[in-house]
Amino acid sequence: MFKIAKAKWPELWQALAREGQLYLPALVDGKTDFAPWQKDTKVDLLTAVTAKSLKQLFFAQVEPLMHFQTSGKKVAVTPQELPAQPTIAFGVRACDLAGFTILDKVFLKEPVDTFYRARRENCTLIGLACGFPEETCFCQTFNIDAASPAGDIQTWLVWDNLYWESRTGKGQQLTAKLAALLTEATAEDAKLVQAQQTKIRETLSKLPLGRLRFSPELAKHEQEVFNSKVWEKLSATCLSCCGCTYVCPTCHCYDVRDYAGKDGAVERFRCWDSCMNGDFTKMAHGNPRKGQLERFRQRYMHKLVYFPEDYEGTFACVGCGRCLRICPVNLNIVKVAKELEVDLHV
Amino acid sequence: MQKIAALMRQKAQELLSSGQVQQVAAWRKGQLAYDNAPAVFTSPEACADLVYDEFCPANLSKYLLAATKKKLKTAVFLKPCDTYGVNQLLKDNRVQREYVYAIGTPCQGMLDIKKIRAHGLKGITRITVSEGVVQVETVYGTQNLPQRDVLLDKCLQCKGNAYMIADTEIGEKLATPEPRGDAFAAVKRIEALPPEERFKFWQQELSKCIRCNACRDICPACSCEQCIFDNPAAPVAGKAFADPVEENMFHLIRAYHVAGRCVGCGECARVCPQGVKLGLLNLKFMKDINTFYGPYQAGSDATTPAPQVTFTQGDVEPSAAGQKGRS
Amino acid sequence: MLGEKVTVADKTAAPAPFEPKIVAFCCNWCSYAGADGAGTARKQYPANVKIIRVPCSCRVNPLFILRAFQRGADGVILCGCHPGDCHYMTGNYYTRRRLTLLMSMLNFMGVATERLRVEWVSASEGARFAEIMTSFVEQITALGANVKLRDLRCKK
Amino acid sequence: MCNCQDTLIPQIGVVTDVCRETADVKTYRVEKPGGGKLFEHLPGQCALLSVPGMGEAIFSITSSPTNKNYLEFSIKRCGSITTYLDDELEVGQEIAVRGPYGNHFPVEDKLRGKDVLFIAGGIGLAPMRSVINYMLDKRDQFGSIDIVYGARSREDFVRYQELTEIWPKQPKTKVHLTIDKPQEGWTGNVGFVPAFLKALQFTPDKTVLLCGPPIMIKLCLAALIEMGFKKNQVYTTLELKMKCGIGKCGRCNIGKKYVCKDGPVFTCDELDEMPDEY
Repeated sequence: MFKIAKAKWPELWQALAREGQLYLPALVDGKTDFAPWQKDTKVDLLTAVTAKSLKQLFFAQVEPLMHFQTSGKKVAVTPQELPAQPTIAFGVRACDLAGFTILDKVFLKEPVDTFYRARRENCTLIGLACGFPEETCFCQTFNIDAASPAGDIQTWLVWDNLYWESRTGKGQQLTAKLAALLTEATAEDAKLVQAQQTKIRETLSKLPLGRLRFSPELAKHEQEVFNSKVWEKLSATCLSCCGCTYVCPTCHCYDVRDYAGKDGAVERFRCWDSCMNGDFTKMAHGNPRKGQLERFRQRYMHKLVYFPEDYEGTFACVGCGRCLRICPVNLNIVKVAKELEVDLHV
Repeated sequence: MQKIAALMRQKAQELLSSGQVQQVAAWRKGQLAYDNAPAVFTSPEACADLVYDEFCPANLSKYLLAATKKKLKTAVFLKPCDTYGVNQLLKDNRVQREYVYAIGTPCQGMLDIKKIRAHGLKGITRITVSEGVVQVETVYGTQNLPQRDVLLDKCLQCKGNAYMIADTEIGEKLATPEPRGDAFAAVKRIEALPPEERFKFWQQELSKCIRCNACRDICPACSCEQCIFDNPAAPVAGKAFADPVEENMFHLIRAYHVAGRCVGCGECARVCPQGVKLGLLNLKFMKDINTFYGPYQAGSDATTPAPQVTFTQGDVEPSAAGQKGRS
Repeated sequence: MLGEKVTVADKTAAPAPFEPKIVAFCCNWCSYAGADGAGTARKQYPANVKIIRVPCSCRVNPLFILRAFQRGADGVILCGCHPGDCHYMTGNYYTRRRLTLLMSMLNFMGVATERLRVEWVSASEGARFAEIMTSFVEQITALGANVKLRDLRCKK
Repeated sequence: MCNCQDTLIPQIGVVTDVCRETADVKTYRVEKPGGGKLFEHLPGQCALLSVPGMGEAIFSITSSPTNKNYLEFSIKRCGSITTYLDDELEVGQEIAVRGPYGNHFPVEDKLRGKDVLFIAGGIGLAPMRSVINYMLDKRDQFGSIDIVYGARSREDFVRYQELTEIWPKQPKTKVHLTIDKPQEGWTGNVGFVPAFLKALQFTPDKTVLLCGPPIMIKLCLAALIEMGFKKNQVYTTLELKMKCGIGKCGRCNIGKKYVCKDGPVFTCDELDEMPDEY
């Protein structure tokens, strides 16, 4: 383990930025979110939950896939070049890192999404333990340890020191390049880190959602959950905006659309989409998910039932709590899961 | 507030058991200190979950759209500012009066959890309000905040405690927060900037948008069956956020479509996950309408025609409007 | 940032003089006939002006105007009957209110409102129609290409 | 072209033949621009066709895999893309194609040696035709073939010539046609497919391949069960909105299945286990 004192952090950001485009949590307009680092960036390492998840780093909200050029009866297609720039994300929390393993299951499964893979491989992820978890956090529900984040490198912020430990080869390579800035941590330091870890786990258990568990039984009763009467009650007040989908680190539905420019130039792009949108499944002959209830149900069925069925019981949720914070009408996966568990007696 | 909540529960149970209404729109207790959710109650027993406190900002008038469609007589608890929304929906003929039972509900201003968090408070376990002081208990300690500092922005422009529509009222009217200064001050500040600065401001502001459409979906004036932005043939893709011009168009046209019908409830700005200053666009239209066509408040009744569907022969010319505010 | 650069197609050739694209929404009952009138009277107006005939000026949705800009128009002009002369009695009064608010908002958003003009032209004012179009084209030529409201995809 | 091409990037194909089948159905033949088949497929699989600027849509491949020269798509005018295809697509036009996607009818194992009953309604013949021609080309691998096909009128039969002149002449192959309402000059059966099915009195030892409008599927299935068929004997093919074709974009998700990847071919007992959302 290494350490680096607060006074040297600006040098650290600079050094990291030399190795690739650096993203870290920054305070902009009173809101902390991941942003590309610049000299005047106000880095915020204390806020545990950034406004959006980091998924857009690998799965961009809008991304051109290819360009067509049509002329007369001819059509030519030019694939978009894959992104090649190395990136480094610093200060990624355990929940977001766990989110990537869920996206990996989808996008890295054959046939691989090459855009996602290129970005994923070009990126070195530096995790940061959550010194101050928030009341909306429930990562422990999914056995995600906020005190030792995954990633290529994991770090801890204790008082004015950042403790640094590489976990993968990629992490070691990057660490080696920063040798001039990092000093070896002592046994004393290791104790401080351990103490913080214990503290974090303790705090998490004291939070309102600290003892929350999602029942694995849900995934075993697909039809019962699907036909549960709670959907009507829960979906009645959903506005069907897709805020929850867009901030979710695991939601991965997308749309492919064409933009027709002039003189036969066409850009085909991919953009985030949500099963909450009315046109998501709309076809010429009708819509199999006719109303709010069906669409609302789909989102939660996918996270709590279908995904676990497909991937050995893994819920498509990492407990980051962003949907709890964003929903204009305070609906969220925790309320849905609880209601379902009560309804199904599981 | 607890007293009011008890009265509300009682009223809701009464209305449901007497069969006067088929459902009641109110709020249900959440799992955190502040996450009460709008909810529809259909049985007197279910009303045990009904709550009301300083964290019930949502304007429930939009749920009347679904109630009208299903032809269900619905009792709805309305804070003074929410009553404007109901009137507007009635005026737009999107909600029918026969399905509405409006219950005026007193309010002292709602609190903004984002502002509370902005004081560095995390791990919130309990929030209590008394005598203008908000006590926030967290797993890391307790802190007191002056209530006025953590009121929602929309409450700082409170239109007062009068109900614009109510079949009955719950409890005594409460003193609402004193409005802070000129409602149009922020609009005037932008107007005073040189054009390039204004352009830059809006590009920056609107580029934050992630097209979640929450602003549209919560708005009591956005009551179309199908939004133009959900039309695949529209020049602006419904959910893509692909080009700065699209963002401009979406927000400009959305604000334009509600111009003269926007009641100024401030819900769009409240629900925006990205904190886009959406209210400014609506306020600008309100200010223009007041200046060009005389003072007008949408939703203060259900009959006065909106300024965009009426005219006078001596109206100001578009060319004059374009010149205004230029440096 | 959007709008900073104007692409020149071929850098080796001398840049062609800027030819603005103007979209004119013309009411069927007045200005469209006015354009005809300009033709019959042999009054010339620049060929940059592309006319879109509408049944009444109030048919023009603000989205039409923004879309014209998005898809490459450098200027948009909307012509309707003089207030009081609407074929449908009141259409142009609504147009006037709508466009007033739109103009004011575009200005508020820092978009040059010189690119958008509203004129009342009757069927008998062929000469005036030609004059208005000529002056508008001159004005837009002086302003240069519209970049603030143009979609730059497929152009990069 | 880079070697790391994404599966979302289509190939370019050229339309070499357009055949007007009915008032709203055309069959398009697509080949590589220089000639030859764009890709190999199995009966029942789909491909995404796209008109740049309009978008993509998924269609089942109606030509048989045994055809080594081209792919064919029978497409009914219905939504925005199909309307564009119907109006604009002519011989020589290039379009973007990617595929094949999805699973297929089990012609290589479970259907081997079986007596097969095809039931189709309207444009539902499109995926069936691929299987029928495949089986007819490998006639000795399969038992008897019965084709029950219903359409609104005589003019609404897709591939009428094949139905009346080619298929019935093949060994152990029968074609049973029916139309919804009586029509002058029509000597065949009149009535809906489910009733016709019962009248034909098939024995329940056949394997059934069923495709048509949802209501027809539902009623035919009921009729088949009444006749003693089991649900696992009946294969059908689903259609949902799709964008990616590779089980990622989330549109065609029903239960844990993605129709584009795990479907479109399902047996009716598999469908029973899925949430009712198709």
